[in-house]
Amino acid sequence: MVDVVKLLYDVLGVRILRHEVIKGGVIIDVKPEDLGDVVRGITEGLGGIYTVVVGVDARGIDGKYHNIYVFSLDNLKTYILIRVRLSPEDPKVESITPIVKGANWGEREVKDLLGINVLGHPDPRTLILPDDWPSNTYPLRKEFNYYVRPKPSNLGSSYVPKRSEEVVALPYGPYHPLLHEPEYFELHIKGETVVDVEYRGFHVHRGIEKLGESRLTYNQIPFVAERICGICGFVHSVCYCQAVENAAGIEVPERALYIRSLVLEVERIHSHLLWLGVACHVLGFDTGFMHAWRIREPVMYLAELLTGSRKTYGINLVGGVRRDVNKDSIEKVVKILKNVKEEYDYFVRSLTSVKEVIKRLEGSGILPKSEAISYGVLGPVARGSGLKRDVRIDHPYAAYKDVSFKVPIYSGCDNMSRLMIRVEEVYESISIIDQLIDKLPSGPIMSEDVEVPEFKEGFSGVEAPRGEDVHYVITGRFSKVYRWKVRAPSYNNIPALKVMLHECPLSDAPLTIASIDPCFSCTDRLVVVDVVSGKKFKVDFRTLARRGRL
Amino acid sequence: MITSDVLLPIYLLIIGLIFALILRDSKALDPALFISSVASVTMILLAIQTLTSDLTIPKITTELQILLGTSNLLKTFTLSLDELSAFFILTLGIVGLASSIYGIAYIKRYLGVESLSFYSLAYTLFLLSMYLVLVSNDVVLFIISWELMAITAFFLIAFERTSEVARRAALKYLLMSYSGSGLIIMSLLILYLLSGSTSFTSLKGLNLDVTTQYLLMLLFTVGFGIKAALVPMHNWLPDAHPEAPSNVSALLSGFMIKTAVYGILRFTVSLLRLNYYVLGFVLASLGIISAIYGTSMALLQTDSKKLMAYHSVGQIGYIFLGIGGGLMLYPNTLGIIAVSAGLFHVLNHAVFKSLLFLTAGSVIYRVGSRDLNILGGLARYMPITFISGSIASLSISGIPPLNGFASKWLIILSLLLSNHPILVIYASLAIFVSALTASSFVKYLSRTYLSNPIKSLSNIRDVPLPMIIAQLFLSFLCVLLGVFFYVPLNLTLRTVSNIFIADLTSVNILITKVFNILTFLMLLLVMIIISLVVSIYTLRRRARVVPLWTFGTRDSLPTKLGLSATSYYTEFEHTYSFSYKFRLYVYRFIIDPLTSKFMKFVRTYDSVDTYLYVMLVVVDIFLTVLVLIVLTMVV
Amino acid sequence: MIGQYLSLVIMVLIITVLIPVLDGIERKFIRARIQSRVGPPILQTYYDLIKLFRKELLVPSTASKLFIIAPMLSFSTSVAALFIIPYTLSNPLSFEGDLILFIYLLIFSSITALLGGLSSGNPFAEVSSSRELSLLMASELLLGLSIAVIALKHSSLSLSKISSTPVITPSTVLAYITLLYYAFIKSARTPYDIAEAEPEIASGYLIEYSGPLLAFAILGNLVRRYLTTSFFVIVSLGPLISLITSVIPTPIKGLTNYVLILILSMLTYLVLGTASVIHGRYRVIHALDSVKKYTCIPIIALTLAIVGL
Amino acid sequence: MSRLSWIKKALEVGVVTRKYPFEHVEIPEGSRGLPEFDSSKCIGCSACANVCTPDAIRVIDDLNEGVRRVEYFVGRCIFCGRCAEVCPVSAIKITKEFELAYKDEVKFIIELKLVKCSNCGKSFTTTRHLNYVLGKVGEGIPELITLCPDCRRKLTINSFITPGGGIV
Repeated sequence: MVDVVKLLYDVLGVRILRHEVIKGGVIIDVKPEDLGDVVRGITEGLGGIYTVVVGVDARGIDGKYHNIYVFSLDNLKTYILIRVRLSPEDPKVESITPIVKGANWGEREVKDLLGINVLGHPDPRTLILPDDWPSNTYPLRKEFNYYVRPKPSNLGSSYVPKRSEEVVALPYGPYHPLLHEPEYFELHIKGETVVDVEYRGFHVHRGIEKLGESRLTYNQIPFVAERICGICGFVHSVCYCQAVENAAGIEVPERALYIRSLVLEVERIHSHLLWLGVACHVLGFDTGFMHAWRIREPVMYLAELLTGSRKTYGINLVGGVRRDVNKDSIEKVVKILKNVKEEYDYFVRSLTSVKEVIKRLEGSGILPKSEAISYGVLGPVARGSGLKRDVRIDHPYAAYKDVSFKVPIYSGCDNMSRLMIRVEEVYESISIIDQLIDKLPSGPIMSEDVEVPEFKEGFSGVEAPRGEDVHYVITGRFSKVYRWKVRAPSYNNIPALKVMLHECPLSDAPLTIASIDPCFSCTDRLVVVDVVSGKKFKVDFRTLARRGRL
Repeated sequence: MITSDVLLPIYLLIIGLIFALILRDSKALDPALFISSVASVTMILLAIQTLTSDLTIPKITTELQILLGTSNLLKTFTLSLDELSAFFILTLGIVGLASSIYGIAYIKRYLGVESLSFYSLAYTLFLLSMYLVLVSNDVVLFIISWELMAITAFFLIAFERTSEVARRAALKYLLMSYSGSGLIIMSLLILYLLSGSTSFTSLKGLNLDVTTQYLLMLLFTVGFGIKAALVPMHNWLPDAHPEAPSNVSALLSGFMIKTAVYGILRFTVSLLRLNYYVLGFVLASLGIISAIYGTSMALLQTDSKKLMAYHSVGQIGYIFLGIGGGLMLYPNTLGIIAVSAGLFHVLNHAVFKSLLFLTAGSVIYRVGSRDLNILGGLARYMPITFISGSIASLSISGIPPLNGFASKWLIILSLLLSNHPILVIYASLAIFVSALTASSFVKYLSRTYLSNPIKSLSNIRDVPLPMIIAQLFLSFLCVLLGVFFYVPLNLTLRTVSNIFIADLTSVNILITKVFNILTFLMLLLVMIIISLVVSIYTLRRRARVVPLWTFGTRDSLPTKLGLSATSYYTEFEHTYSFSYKFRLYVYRFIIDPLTSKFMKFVRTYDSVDTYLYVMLVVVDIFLTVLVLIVLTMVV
Repeated sequence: MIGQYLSLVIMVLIITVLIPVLDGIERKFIRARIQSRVGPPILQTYYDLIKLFRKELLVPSTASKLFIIAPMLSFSTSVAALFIIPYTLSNPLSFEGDLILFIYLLIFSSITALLGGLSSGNPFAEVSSSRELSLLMASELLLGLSIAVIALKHSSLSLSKISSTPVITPSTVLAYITLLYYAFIKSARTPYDIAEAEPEIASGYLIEYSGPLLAFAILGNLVRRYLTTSFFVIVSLGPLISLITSVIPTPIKGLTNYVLILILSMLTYLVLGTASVIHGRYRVIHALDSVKKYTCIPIIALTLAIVGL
Repeated sequence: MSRLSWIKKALEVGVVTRKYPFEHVEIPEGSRGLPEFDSSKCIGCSACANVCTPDAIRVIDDLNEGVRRVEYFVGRCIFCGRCAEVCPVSAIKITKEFELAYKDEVKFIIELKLVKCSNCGKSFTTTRHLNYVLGKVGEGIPELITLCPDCRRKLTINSFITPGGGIV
């Protein structure tokens, strides 16, 4: 860690007011006016890649608003958290979007939810709040109660879609057979070619962060966190628990770590199989769809065997896991996985025989490497554009330091390479599971003391099937978190669709959208009111069922 | 009595002319157009009378005295009316009637902008000249009326003097048609020199040596080919026809270009009996080329009238395919059928194409635009126009039981059965062409009447009564000629038999065979009517109107929604680009060299007002006529 | 005479009733089986249709009357096309050139369906109709050429004549293959269902349809699908059947022909279904490319036919 | 491999989907379903209610009837099984029952008698809980047991104060 700090001082020098080393990262305080230079220094000087912007209403701590810009130094295996403290009267800060495109959404989100003005933002439209949300009402400020439902007002900030006159538009969504969750893509087409795309998301807001900050206790949040996403829920609970553990410096027993990785990999397998099925369906190849899901079914059984539930496993608590694995379940796991591997192998090989599918995958939805870096895309999308990014390697967590596996990288930048990466990752996950099972240590699965001191910061990343999932936690009083920030992978990947869909034939637009394996409910986890109807949106316990129907 | 029959339309039209001359601006329009519609009716009656009277009656001929030049030299021309001209007169009558009635209301939109009396003058003259072309039995009269037709057409195309596009197009047309008529005149002069008389009857049975035959064939084919806008002599048409007032473009596309067909049949086939096989081959090849080319070009158009104009090229191609194919198989019965099918297609094309132009005109009349990119959704505001437009579109796409199908079916059938490899290939391509036609007209219908309008349509209602009458009249004919197609077919067969002096006994076998398709068409018609009635009277009861499914977007969808007309069939164009490459070559090697000269003219005269062109034209025609007179005097 | 017409009507009725069942069979025993599902009951298509007929009928505010008329029109015209097919290798309605009429009726029926969809004013309908028609144009070229071959070889264009006079030469065989391929294209199954492509353009021109109208549209599609299939069967396998049944005495000959042709058509239908299940959907451009590529088959056939093979 | 490999596979695998409601589906051992409440064991300590994330378990004191109700509403339950973990008397068992669609809201309601404070008469906890605590502490100070926490605190404080007002 120390060398990182030194490096930072070499690059940024006096701009750093103070620094604080936390587990897995470094927090540096800078003046708001220096922000631009600091960010430039970190992206250009240290090759940091944008991760997330966190806005904190820290008036309860030091009477100010905080904006925390997180960058990931993959090569140094650490995160840099740049903190600027803003005056509580009118919080405002220069936009960094001109420097890193990826920050576009993050800054707009902060603007929407905390009322922190972002000056010089290229696209300062409303991102998250509904069109009829009353102005000067900021849900994530502490004075805003989680159960308040403000009256819709048309005076509020309204979302103005950008449309050029000569272009012809096709609406994709909010309710479209392709999208299994409400999102609005507006494809601007010329002939059968997409020339531009307008995105309007955040229809599925559930106010989970606010809920976590206001109502739930430390050990209740994992169960809610798991319901952020219908497919990779476990990722979120692990990530949350790790963040809290990092903040409180809790030592999690080895066995618990192993079990976490084990389940994580199981989840990855079923998620990728699900995606393969969806991809086949989008390409009109329903046979492949059905067979992919046929192969997926034993994996689901396996998850239920290990955790007691097909989805939303609910075995995570701060400080460890609740449920141990026993001998015969381990044997079952090995047996089932062997079978799955054979089936899967056959599936992949016979999928290559379906020429038209392959033809459509190749060369569509191009995302060049440079754009990938600047948008800070994650997971298979990044790896498909030749970026070597994998949290399991870059910021090792759980038990991944003990297992050896290769991260598939393709530089085709198209849908084909994204598909191939997922295909290969399934093999990798299977081998990882085998290794974990061999090395599985004995011992407790829950650490004894789970005391959580107040106002400590924890940051943690987990490699979800869709990419890096990030949670940031400030611990609070009365065994409640002060601030809990979730950033799902799709949050960084969806903006990159603008690039991918450009000049892409209309027939492949759905595939391209699907190729980032978007998880909209992850992305939209935030606010209280549903954009479309302006009505309350119930927390959906049956996300899997919804996705399962497809 | 008979004499006056032939002359009756002429007298009527002359009266119309007088009206147009004496009456002022808008007052001239109604009487002139009314009289010309009456004249058209008389034409129809006359033609039917001729076609139905049995063959033994000799051809109606009459003498027309015209005072020419100085009072002392007097020239008598003979008019004649045989089945061939009668058939074309029938067509002319139908189109003329429709467009005259339509014009009564339509031309009012130019009130105060252009001189309506001038219009009525030109229009009546145009009708008259076309009629004269058909009935003249004399080389000189033929040429005079031919030139008259050309000029009046020019005036009508350039009617919107203010629009430069129109002027350019008109000039282009004029220059091209002059180069065409120049060739025709040349060949007629040759004939005249050979026969020594200007009367057609003297040309009959003129025995020519081979070289002369081929020379004449070439001259006539190119000369009339330009008038008929056969590829590659076509490129004046897509510019000129859209520019004229819609009812005039109906007359132009509906009839004027078919005078070329008449000319070819009259001179090369009926009178001179040139080498049928070679002629047929040339015509059929030109025909199929124009069919494919014109239609595939029409596929890309985003201007409704231009689209139709290109289709005129395509459909003329169909006609020539039929006639040429027939000539190739001449002694064979199928040949007779093919030619008569071609003739039949002349009639049908006249009907549905003029109907199409009229509907396009109605859209212009109400919305004021013919750009398919901004039109749309008119079906709910202009139902009758929509119905007639869709009938015409389906008919031109050869959809049973409409008239377009009958003639296409006969052409394709007779060519396919003729075991002649070339013709079989042509026919199979013709099937392909009709698919293209269908697609391009679905585009026209959807972008004009059905899909989302780009402009907001407010207080648009259907067109005034005269226009509606004209449209309904033609759409009714579309159905009638389609279902009972053997009636007009008999007429054409008879005409053809008269051309070829062929006996119809063998042909009658087909007529007997036709019985079944009639029953089937009846069945089809009944089913269609039943489904229409059922869906309108039972289903509509239950219908509940809901907003368009906009995928759950809260704000109504963006204004420009859907596919612009430009982006229809882009994939097809991309994949089947060879037919478009062909266009490229044609332009590079044939058309551009030709047109460049005309365009030079245009550019030089562009600065000057239209009247300068007119002066040029008038001088030109005087010269031609003078030459002819002198020649006739000399001999 | 009357008897003949009556029997024709009866035969057509039987087939019209059987077509949804045929679809059900395909769904149950081909699709579901290959996707290792239990699958719906055989009569599922009927259940769907009945349900649709019961449902209320929604019409978008932007639609014109054509929206309501079109589905039934396209259905009835496709049924009318059913009357042309010589089920017993002879047809009281048959006449010289009914083959051409048949083709134009197919075009009519599909175009009417498209126009209906278009009149809803939904942008996706436009996209899909543009796709469908591009495919139609491409496939008509294919068809026209193969018909030219048949015309040359049989020197007749009446389906009943063609189907009762066997001509087996290389060129005709190639033409028959082309017709099978044509049937595959026109059946609007994957990979050629680009016009309905559910995930891409939300079932295209059917998007605004619901209730009885949707039922009619679906029926029309099914009938067209069957028509193209049986067209192939009649033209290519008909002669063989006539060879086989030439020995059978006249009274039951017609019946056997009918049954044989029915069975063969159904088998072909199911074979095409199987072929579609193991295909993905083409991109529009790919679909057109493939059709263009296979156009060489009828071209070769035509050259052969002209040479006299 | 050719396309036919799909058909081959399908034939060899056979039908894998099930006619579920009519067929029994085997779910693995230890998967978490409906929690079962043993009202005979429950002492109403409301530990389960505290850990319950979605508020599926609620504890309500009905003072005028003098009972404490432990309500469980399956509609909110996420089947995490925390309640079973924290229950001191293991009155809650997690079953494998997962077919939970009923017409009416399924509620388990356990009614437990509340004890009144022998001093102020305020009811503060259930009898069973009291007995449970007794069992734990064994020979404690029985007279304090029947007092509510407030009275107990008062009593304790008073016990330090001498009648004279001075502190012991």
